[in-house]
Amino acid sequence: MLLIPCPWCGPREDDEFTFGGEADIPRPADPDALTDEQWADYLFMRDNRRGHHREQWCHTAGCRRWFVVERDTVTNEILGASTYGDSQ
Amino acid sequence: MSSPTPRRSPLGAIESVQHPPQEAQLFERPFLTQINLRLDPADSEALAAIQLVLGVQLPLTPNTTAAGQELLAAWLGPDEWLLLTEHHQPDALVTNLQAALTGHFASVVDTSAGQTVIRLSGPSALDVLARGCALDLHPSAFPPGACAQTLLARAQALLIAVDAAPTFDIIVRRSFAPYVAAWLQDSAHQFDLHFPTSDTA
Amino acid sequence: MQFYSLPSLIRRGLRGHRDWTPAWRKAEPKPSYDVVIVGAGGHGLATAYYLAKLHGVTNVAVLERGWLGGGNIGRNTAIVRSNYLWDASAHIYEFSLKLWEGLSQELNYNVMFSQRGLLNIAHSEQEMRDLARRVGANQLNGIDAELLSTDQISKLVPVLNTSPHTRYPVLGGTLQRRGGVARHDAVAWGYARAADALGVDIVENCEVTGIRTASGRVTSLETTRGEIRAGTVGLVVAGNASVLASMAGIRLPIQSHPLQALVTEPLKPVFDPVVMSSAVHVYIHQTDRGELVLGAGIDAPVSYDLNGNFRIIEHVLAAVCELFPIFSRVRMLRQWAGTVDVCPDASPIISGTPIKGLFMNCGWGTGGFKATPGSGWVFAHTLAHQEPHPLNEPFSLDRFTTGALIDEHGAAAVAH
Amino acid sequence: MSQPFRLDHDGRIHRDAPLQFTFDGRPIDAFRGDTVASALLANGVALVGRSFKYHRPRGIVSAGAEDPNAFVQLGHGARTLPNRLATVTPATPGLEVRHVNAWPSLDFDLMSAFGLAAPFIPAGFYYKTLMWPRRLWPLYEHFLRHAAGLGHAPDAPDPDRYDHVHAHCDVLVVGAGPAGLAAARAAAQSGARVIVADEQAEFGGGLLSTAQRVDGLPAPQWADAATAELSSAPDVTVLSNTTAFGLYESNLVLLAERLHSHQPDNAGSESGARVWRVLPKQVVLATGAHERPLLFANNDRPGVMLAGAISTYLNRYAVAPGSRAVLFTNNDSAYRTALDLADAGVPVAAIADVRLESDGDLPSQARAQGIPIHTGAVVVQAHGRGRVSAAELCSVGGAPLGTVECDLLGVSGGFAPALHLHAQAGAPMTWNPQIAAFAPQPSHDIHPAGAVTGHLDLSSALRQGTAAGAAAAAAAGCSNGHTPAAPRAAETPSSDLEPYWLPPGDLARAKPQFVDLHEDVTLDDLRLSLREGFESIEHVKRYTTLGMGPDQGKLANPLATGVIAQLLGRDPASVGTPRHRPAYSPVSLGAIAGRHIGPLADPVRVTPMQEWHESAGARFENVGQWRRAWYYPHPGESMHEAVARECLAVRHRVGILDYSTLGKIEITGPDAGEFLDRVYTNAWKRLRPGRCRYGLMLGEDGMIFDDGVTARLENQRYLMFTSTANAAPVLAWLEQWLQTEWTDLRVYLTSVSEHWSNIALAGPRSRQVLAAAGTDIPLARQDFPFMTFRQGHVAGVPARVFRISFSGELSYEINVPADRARHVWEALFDAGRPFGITPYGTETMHVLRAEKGFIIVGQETDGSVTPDDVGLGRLLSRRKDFLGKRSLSRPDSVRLDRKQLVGLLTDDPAQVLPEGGHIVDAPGRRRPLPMRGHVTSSYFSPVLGRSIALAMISGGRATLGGRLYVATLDEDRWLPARSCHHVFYDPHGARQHV
Repeated sequence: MLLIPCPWCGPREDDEFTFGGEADIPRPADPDALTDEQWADYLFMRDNRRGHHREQWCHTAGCRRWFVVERDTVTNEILGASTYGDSQ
Repeated sequence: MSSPTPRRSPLGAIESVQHPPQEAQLFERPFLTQINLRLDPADSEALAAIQLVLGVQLPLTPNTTAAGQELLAAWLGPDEWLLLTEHHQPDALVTNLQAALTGHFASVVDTSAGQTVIRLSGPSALDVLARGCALDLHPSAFPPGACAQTLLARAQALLIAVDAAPTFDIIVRRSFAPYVAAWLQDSAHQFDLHFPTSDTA
Repeated sequence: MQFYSLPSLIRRGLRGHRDWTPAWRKAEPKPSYDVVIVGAGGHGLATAYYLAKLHGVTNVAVLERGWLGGGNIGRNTAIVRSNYLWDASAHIYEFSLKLWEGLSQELNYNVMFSQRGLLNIAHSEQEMRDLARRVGANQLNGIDAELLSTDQISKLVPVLNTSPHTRYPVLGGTLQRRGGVARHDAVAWGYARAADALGVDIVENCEVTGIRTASGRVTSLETTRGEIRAGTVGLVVAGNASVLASMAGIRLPIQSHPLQALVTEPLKPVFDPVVMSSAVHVYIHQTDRGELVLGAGIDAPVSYDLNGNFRIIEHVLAAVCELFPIFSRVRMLRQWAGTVDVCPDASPIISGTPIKGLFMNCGWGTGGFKATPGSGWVFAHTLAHQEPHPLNEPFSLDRFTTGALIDEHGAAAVAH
Repeated sequence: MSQPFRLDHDGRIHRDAPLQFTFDGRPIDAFRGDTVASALLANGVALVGRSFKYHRPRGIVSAGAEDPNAFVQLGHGARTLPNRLATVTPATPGLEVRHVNAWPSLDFDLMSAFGLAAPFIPAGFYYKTLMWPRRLWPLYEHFLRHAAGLGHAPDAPDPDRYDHVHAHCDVLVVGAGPAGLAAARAAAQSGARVIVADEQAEFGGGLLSTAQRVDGLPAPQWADAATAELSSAPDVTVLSNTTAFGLYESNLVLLAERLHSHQPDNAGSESGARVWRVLPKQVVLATGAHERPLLFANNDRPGVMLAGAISTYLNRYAVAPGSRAVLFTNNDSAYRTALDLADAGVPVAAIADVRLESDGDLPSQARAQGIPIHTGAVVVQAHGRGRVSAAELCSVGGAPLGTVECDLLGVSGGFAPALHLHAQAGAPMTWNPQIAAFAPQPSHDIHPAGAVTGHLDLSSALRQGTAAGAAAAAAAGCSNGHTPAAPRAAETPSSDLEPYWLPPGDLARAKPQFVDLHEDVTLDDLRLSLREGFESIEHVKRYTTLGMGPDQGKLANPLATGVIAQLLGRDPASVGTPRHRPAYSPVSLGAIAGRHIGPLADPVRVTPMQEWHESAGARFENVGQWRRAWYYPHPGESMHEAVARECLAVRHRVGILDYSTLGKIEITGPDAGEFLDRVYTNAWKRLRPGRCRYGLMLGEDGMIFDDGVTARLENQRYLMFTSTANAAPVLAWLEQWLQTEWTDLRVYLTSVSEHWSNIALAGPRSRQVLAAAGTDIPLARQDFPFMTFRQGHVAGVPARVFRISFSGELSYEINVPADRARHVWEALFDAGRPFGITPYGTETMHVLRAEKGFIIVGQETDGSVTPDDVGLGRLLSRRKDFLGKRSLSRPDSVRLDRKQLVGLLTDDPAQVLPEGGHIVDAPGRRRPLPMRGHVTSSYFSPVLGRSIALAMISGGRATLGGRLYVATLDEDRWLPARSCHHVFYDPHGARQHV
């Protein structure tokens, strides 16, 4: 069981949250300009890192905010959390 | 404005029919006005306008409530609040708020019929909730005035710590209310708490 | 290779079992091989075996970071079936099932493949439609499949609660009689022993730390036991596919998640078939030792952690107590997790890569164990011929570019 | 004579409360405070079970949860408890205890023939045989299965109730022995919120089994006083009978509390167990240590016990587990047992001590009492069959020292820390050569204390516990300046343990020496495993089944590490131990499931009209968590008849449908139109207020994700309808784009799904019914045209009325606040009576929409279907980007042979095609047979008087009118049909525009 540190509500049990996959995958500004390979890379390819991982979570059963968590995917240690406001 | 049509709560209460006594430790508080309010907390002008209408400053600290004479505002998110009152009709409150927010990026939505409030109080309230709520509701961690959206068993709920009895208001979506009520009844039964039987349904 | 049989067991038993030899050699890595397979799990060992047996390629090493069979082959719930929806999946899993049916004799190692039947149950009208669709497709693909009524299910598994008054009543189901379970560790050991006997080097405690390439071709592997050259490399590392691929600069459409399972204390036999319910994310069977083995849904977040989230266990056991009320007083003995590599379409990748000579067999999600023989067979073909066998052609990495996905989410009992 | 082995004084049993239970039908006298095991021993019952594989006779080994032998079945019927340990089961009046795994009886077990075959069925024998002939494997397996297993599952649903509680505290103390009690006191005195749990019925652990003193009091009395102090402290929760069975990340600790009714005879009560999910800030692990057994031939005979267990039975239960004892040890602790035995009047015939010298305090005392001590000596074999009758001694060099008669053989191979919880979470442990065992390393939030650290002395346990409790409280931020003082006990100087793993030389090799008693894993099995190359500890475990029994190898694994190390000539630290897995002790599935079963298994969501539907006789279907009215049969009507009646009523008159479950999202803000443009495939900005439009939402993979109508309520306010199943996923999806990607868009989303109920009125007379129910909305066609919405009142209730249609008929979807929806529903129904209004359910809704060729997401689509595939390519805007657009130009998305939505008409109009049925061009028995597609929806259409079906067929639109065959589950029966356009009824939509 992970305690996810919601930047607003504080640490809560993970069943209050929805996992949103890897962070930092911006949607291409002009998808039509991409090759099929480039589009596939955006759509499907993931770093899926062992270790330090930046990922999206939404506090679904709480404040409904999406935010970024940094976590070690081997130990599940939470290394930090930031709001989209912070990181931009 | 009173409605010609009696309203029905999800747990069987019918408006204008005599409710069970409210000194019970577990009962529904039906037909409260509940307004969902969205606005940018950085918009100080909008905040001020709201305060004028509500007589209460919107709480900006997460997971807290602000209580006024006639109305309680609960923090739901950094730009979202629930307004809870039994002193204003929904339509009128929505109209007043919308008027006050003209020109601002904001949203005022009536959700009164979509959710209901269940009140649980007394010395065993913590034990009852602990059976399905993962939050630390000990008064040192969740004092009166605190609120939290969380899971209660398998339903989402907004918990508000009302007083040190302790008393909690549990706000749940309408379609989940029968489940939550059944769950509360089940958890509370070992403390001999029951929903007051009502002949109104 | 010492031949295993009842007479040999008795003969050696009379001598105190002192003259058994190791099931496989503890090989030292040579500097160079024709083919190196990374990962001594079921799929990797099967690949090595079929390379040697069917393609005459015996200058082969299988490199293993830890102990042989310590990955998902040692952690799964041992279910074997082939009742997949889409043609491509149906064909490869059915091919695999046919190999299972003769595997103990093929390997001279009893993998205890037990075709006790596999029952999928449905709890909604839409699920019934989906199951009917799957049964129909299975039958036209030559795979045994039956649609069962609730009454038939009740007769087959009397301890299953088929009352109409449960929260999600059982509305019907499908049965694949040829499905079942096998002794998962024995599969790894059996393939290892048979591959070793054909000359394959199995190198344990040898972790790959780098993949070297030159002008678009793989040339060698860096390992904790030195550099090993090979013109052909097959990566078969469930739970680490992205990590190994990244050593060659390749990104994969894979996310890794914990998948949990548990066993109960042993009981005298209670029910025979494997029972799966995708709506409540449960699969359960009783082992030959008498334990109930239960599998759960995957943990949502990406993680390589091997403990798993206890909440999933709580959910799965609530569902089990609903389905099998008499198991409520039976106790959970042991709970564990493995790492599953999941593709967006819940189908595997058995494919070449942009780097010549480098091949991948990965992304099996929750479906890897049952595919072990077939996967090894087609991957051996792929490595030997440097091009896919028709059975694995649809499972190319390229499909994520073209969009020709093979969406088997409905077929896995696990919600991805 | 009753209880011949009961001592006549002391012990913590309640001699004033005698009771009787049965063991295999035989009455057993006991006292309150006894365990089943202590009572059996008091009555001289040595044989309690048969081993798992060889069915060898087995007795009680320990006095706790680590016992490998004492598995019994309790009670019968629905309340039976299989595989419970006699050593931890309290003796209660009338309890029914039976052996497991022997047939026909425990004393005469025919299955012990397996023991005779033992030389031929070593570890892993089944991998090497039972392969031929192949067809006989099911028979072999049947035999294996029936020989295996232990107890029997109950035969009826569990009548007990299992409770779950979430708990939080500053310090959780696991174990209430000396270290745990000291820790809990220290933490509580520092002002911390404390939970302290112990698996036994009484707090005190080892304090209850010792004659030592603490703070001047006899140890048990001190334990009682400390427990009382904790129980009365305000912020301390004291949990006895509570096993911590798992420690997970985030320091989640799971406790299983056995309630008084854990017994199978608790007919009067209802609670079985309570699982505590504790999230402590800090954890003190005072879990103690398990005494390690020793290897010698026939070391599994009843009467061979752990030395510490003998002391426990003597001191705590006032039971002498034998009448003449031999002790075999490699450390000082067995000498305490020798003294305890001597005190109780049980002669100790010999102590064999592996060490060449034993000069600690306790050995000196034993020597002073005249107990014969053989140093440098070992026991190499136990004699006797149903019970040990003698111990054969020899020197560590292998020289025979003779045979000593005894009926009790106490062994102590040292103590292995019970570090299971610590290790479960993957926390580090290190090999401690001093105790020849692995010991836990402390971490910032886990504090081991007492015997689990390898320090066995009482005084150090009390000191460590106090320090750990105070440190944990401080780390949790609780400090009131109070420095708790450690309770005092006499120090007992002891000499070091001498590791002893294998008997010297090849002694007694022919007889089995058991490493794992439960799994019947012998020393020879370990040798065989290593010989065959299974050297990794995990390989040994899997090949031999070492540690895989219900005792989880608590005794076997620490022994095996040393044995394997010695056999391989390696350092035990490098051999390691099998990974520790939860649960520490088994926990019943029902306890873990808690209350999420039966009526509380999952929320049942209902609409405000639920009671009306019930009273109208509706049948319901589950749609996710929703319970929806499926159809409303009249008495005697079949489903088919009821649906036909409902369909015709809508087509010819008027029907009323509860459509409240649809998702509804208010989308507000200046950029709402732009937002819709991005998430829907079609264009939205120009939609005028008051108008509605159908939209398709795709995933970024280009596949249909959801569909529905969205209305522009006001200039900057839209209302989006989603499908029932996708209400939550769509909202989450929209929020994700808004919050993470399009943060510049000024849009707020608010779910109003539950505030607004949706009542659909459909059919040619729906306008008249709406008018009759009373509305201030002008209803004339030109005032309120198709695909518009109006706000007003219906039956006196504020309403939003949408002229949209999922049936193809003139239709109004009337949204009213849910708290008045029942009233409006009834008003409409009453007003509709003269017009023949008919309530209809989801089945009729499906038939009506299929007649119109409308898709249902999840039925026609399955995540692999594009808009063009279902004939909705016209909704794909070319002028703007939208989510998923780029995927639609990938090679596979533009294949000409993609599956496309078509209609199917069977040759036989009465034949309704099977849904899910597959479609081929030419039937045959060849397998595999190429498939063109499958039937997605299939119904009998009452208005058309024939069957209709929708299907997804490869290249379907290009081959309309073609002959196709639909497979049935009978391989010789094929249903011929022709494909057609997928709109069967009113193809130009005239009826909905009236």
